[in-house]
Amino acid sequence: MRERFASGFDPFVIPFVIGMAFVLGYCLIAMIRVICQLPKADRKRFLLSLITPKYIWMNLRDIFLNCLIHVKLWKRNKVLGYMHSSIAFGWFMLIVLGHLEVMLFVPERIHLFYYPIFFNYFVAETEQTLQGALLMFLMDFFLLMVLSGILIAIIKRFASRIVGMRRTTRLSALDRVGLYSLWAIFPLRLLAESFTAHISGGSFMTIPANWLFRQFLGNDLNALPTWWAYSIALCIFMCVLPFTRYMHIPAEMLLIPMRNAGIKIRHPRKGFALLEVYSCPGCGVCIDACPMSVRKTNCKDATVYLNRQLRRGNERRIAEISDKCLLCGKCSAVCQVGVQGPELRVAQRERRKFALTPSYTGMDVQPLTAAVAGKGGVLYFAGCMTQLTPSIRRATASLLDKAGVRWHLMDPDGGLCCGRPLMMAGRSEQARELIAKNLEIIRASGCDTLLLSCPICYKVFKEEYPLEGVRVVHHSVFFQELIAAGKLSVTHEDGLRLVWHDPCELGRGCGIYEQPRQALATAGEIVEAGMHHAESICCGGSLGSLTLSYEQRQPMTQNALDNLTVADPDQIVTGCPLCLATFVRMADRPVRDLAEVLDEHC
Amino acid sequence: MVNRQPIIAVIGAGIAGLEAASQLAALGYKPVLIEKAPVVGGHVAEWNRLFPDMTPAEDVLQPLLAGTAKVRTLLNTEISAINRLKDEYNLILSDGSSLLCQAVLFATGFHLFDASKKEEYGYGIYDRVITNRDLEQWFNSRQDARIDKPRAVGFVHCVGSRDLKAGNPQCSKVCCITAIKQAIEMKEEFPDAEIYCFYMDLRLFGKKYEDFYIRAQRDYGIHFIRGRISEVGEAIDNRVVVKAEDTLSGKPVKVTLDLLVLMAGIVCNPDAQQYAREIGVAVDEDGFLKSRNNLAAITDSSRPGVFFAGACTGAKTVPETLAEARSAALAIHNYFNSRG
Amino acid sequence: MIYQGKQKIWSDYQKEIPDDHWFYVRSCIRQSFFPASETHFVKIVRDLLGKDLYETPHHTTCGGIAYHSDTIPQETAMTIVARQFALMTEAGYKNLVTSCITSFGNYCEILETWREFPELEARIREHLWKACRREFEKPEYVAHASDVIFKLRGEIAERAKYHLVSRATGEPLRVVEHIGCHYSKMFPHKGVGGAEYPCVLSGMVESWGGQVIDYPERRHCCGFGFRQYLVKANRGYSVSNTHKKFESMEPYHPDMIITNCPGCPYFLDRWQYVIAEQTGKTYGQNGCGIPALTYEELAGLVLGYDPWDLGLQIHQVGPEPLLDKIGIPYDPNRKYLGLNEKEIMKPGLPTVLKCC
Amino acid sequence: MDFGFKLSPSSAVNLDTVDHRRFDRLAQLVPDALTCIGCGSCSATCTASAWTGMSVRKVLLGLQRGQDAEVDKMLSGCMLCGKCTMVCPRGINTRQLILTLCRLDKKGEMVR
Repeated sequence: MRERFASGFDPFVIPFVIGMAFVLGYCLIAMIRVICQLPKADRKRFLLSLITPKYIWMNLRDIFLNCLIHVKLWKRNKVLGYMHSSIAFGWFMLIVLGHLEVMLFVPERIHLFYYPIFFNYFVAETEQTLQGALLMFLMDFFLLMVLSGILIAIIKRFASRIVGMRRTTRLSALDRVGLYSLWAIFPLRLLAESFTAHISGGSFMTIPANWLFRQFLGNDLNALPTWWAYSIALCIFMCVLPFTRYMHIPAEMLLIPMRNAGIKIRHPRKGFALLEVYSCPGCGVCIDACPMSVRKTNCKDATVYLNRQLRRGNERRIAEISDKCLLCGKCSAVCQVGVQGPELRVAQRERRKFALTPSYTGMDVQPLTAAVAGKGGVLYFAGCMTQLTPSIRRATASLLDKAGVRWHLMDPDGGLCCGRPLMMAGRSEQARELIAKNLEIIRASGCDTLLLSCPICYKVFKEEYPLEGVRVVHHSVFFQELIAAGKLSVTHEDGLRLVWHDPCELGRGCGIYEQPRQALATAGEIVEAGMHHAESICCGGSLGSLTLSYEQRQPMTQNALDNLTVADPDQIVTGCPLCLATFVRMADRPVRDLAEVLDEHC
Repeated sequence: MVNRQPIIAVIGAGIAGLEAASQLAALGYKPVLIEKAPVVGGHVAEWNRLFPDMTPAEDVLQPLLAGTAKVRTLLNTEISAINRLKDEYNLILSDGSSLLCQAVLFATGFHLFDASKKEEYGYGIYDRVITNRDLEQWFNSRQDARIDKPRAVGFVHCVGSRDLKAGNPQCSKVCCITAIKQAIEMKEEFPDAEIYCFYMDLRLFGKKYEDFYIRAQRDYGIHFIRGRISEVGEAIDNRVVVKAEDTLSGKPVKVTLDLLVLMAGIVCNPDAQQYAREIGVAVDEDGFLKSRNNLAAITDSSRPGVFFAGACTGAKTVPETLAEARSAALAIHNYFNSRG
Repeated sequence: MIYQGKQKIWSDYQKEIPDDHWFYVRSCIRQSFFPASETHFVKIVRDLLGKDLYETPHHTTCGGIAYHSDTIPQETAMTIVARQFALMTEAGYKNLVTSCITSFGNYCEILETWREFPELEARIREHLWKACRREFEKPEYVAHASDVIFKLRGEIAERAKYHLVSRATGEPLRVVEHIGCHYSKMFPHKGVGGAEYPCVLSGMVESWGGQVIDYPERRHCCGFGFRQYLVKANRGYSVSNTHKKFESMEPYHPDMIITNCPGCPYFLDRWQYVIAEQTGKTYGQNGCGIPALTYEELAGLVLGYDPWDLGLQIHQVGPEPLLDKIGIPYDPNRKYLGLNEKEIMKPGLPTVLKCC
Repeated sequence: MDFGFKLSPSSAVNLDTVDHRRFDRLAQLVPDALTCIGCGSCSATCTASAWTGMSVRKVLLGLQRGQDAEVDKMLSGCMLCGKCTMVCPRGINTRQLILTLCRLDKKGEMVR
């Protein structure tokens, strides 16, 4: 290999250099800004994590798996997975190999950061070596890989159904510029490298292409303009990148270490929230996943659009999208970069100004406290919703008695709200007051276990109540354990087909998927819904949404029911009174709580 | 059978009489419509539009008029006396003639309660107090000095209905929905007006009535106040001051209105009671004519050959009245058939 | 307002009032507060118009106040009333005329109760016999004294020296008529003109040249309300009621108020002072109040009796502006002279309400 | 002068003078608020009512009757648990209604 130009420079690299300098500068400033916006404690925690070996390893692994290989996407959709990883990983490898070539053949040029990109223009092949041929081969191989990805991307854009997506995002004008320039980069690179392959050498793609071109072009006049075009395409892409969804590429590389460090959204628009917004690749997976998008309604209210509106600062739409969401968490579950749609929305809700702020400090909960004081054992908090579904409370009580558990009901005549609905509405400060009141009662009871039959309550008691020494448990888990310990003997009913509906707050909210199924399997045969576990569909009754009307929710409920009944179960079983009450209104078959089913077979 | 074509006296040419006469004529009988007023159509002819679809009253009447075009109709005719003969009835008419018929159908309808009897509401005393009928006539004629760009309008439900002291403990059935209809019409006419409905109970039992009510609430913003107006006074500017208890908040309410519409209820036509007594047909405790059986034979009287149709047996809606008129025609047909 | 409409209603509530031969029972309250009114009723009816009016010193309270204040049961009130009837029967009269509206209401209520429950009447007869060995016949007619004046309003108008007309403008005076609640609200047919638009007082006013004004709170209670006044803790409600009436009649600028109940003239008069003290507001012209008179006082004025003989000086609100308006002469120096021409002492003057 | 008693304010609601701007604005933002039939299901099922006297029915009525202080007191006792939404026969989104009301000032303006 020898250099063709003593200067090591040609004007066509200027666009690339400008683009690269701009994007690097922009990202650096944005990164500093995000880090500065973090609360002090979070910032310290994050910076410490960057020098902790455990986190360094985690970060590298996650960045490699998520940003380059797109493991999550592979699991979800092989075609999309291939498309993303071929482009990302292929491009990454082109850059790495480019640097390798520079280091091997012209190490004195390694400081010119454009050199590895345009290596084939600047060098001429003097002799063929095995080492050179291998690198050439790899370069062509990865270029082919990227090109195959681009091809899929083009097909996806015009016919998203082929790649398994029902709906995809509508692109903004700049997104289109970014997209087309991205599409252009690699074909142009192929052309440019092909035009110079007889000088710089090439491999299985560039050499035949070079031969082909020379057959009818006959000269090298096309080579320089093509390198210019390649450089300009790169420049355009990098210059628009910060203003397009492609910002997710650099943003995600910061998001991963921050998330690994345990940073959470503390401000609706700054710091981690801002980073999440920029990390959104705008892929639109959340649109299909969103339970509100049934019958093509509310498609513009998916998390991808929230992120877009947050970037644009459209307050009216931000408020609308934030308030409408059911907070079921499915968008987070399917999101490739892990944007927390619900948390982002709740943060927006928390920002609201109110003319009137509730206060519960004046309530005298003495009667509730007195009723359970010093009772110990298991304290069962049935919760507000269960009052509308008394069968749950009755079945739970019956099972507890059958298992010989020493238990007491915390709210026989109705207690206080757990505070979770307030938190969902963005009024967590007020929720703290309720939490304090409930804590008073629980502490006074001296219980060792707090049993909940409502996942809404369960989540808040588990996460927000400082209940050291008290085990907070959902009844599905508690009963599963009682069955496993032989304290409850459930008779299996052959031929009884049961489908388990994972309530949002229990499944995605608290990660409880298996225990209810195990418990249920003792009573009948479990069949699965069309989508289940983390992908289960919200019943539509969620308290998360502040604005959806009953009429708007009905098709969502119907959709969730259709999903649950694909395997034609005899009964739909769930573990949430709200899901139960919502489904019962529209279901064509019995909807039961887990406790009811178990109690019937006990 | 004495006569191949029995004559049936149909007393009253409101919608019940017209429909029954038209059905009887189609069945091959000779109905004779006897109407006190100079025109046929009864109350419906005085009405402008009908609930719940805002159908013009005209649209209900037209087919009935067409169906009875060939029926002998005696207008401006009152019945001086009715005699019961063996199997036949002899009607002495106000013009001195008499009519011998083989069956009598009471389609005498109802009287609108005289709202001035509820003295505390000041109908006939205060300038701005009118009745549902007055308002309906205004919809037809647009001429009523009392209705002058009102900014606040009140409707009082149950005027002379469900009111022991007013002599009519029964529900008049149609007033709630009529009040809602008229309230909507007034709101359409005067969009800036505040409209209040003072009700005791809202009885919206019929098809589409509840939808109508929701529309009145949501689309027209009509205020429904559960409480009966206790008294009406007149302010210095001739507007009326009404007082009621808002029973849902347990507080007295007071409001000044430009127009107060009294939803006068339905009472039995006193003429019907008179005729019934003459031929020994029973009158019920509620003042309406007494059917042989309130469930299975609502159109039959206690006497053979005497039948009822429509509001003479109690408050009825238009579709109920029409259905009953057809049913009465069939009952008469069966009556003659069974006599061979 | 459609006047014909009112006349139609009045025609439905014609009350039969006998011409002559009355057994008169006085009112506890009026004897104390407006003794001259009752005196002048007797003077006008018996002395001036020559009717037969009999009264006996043996009659007592009818028990109405105690009954309405929930301090005696109705049977006790009935027995007291039965004794009055016995006095009437003993005197040979059949027509009862009461000075008090509450008595009138009480008598009517008891007679109606006996009509519905004859066994109760029998028991009361027994009680009366046990108590004082008396027997009675029920009156044929029960009338209120204002019914009698209403009946005689034409004769009074014929003898009238003054009319309810402003001397300065010739316009009829604007008069608020206030009917006592117990007059016809319980039994509309027992009152002249019914309960909603009674004409017993408006008939007098119109006959004597005045104009009745119809204001929104016309039917409202004067504010006495028995327990509302008698229990001091409730007195705020009493004065608030009166205040509501004055607020409602204010835009009509009434020249005077006439009433037919013992409590009403008292509260419509005295509370004007209290309202003025509490709110600083007066309802008459030039900081004065609106004179609130009894119908006998009004009849007396029309007939030319001396205002001080009629007892107008014992009203809180000074009658002088009204007298001046009609043109009735009066001697200011005699205002506080008793019947024996001795000073009966001048009252202290209120701070807000102007009382001449 | 102290008489030992005072003119007591009238308990009557004068609809001529009631300020219903807040209700009108609410009706604009949540039109279903107009369709309440006062059945009381919301209050009967309310978790907070026993502790704070909250009642959606009374809030809606109070707004139309000028009982601002009572309305505010009730609203500040709402725990947003959503049971009222579940039971409302007219399908009124009561939580949205309450949250919207909490954002309106006395004049019916949205606080910013």
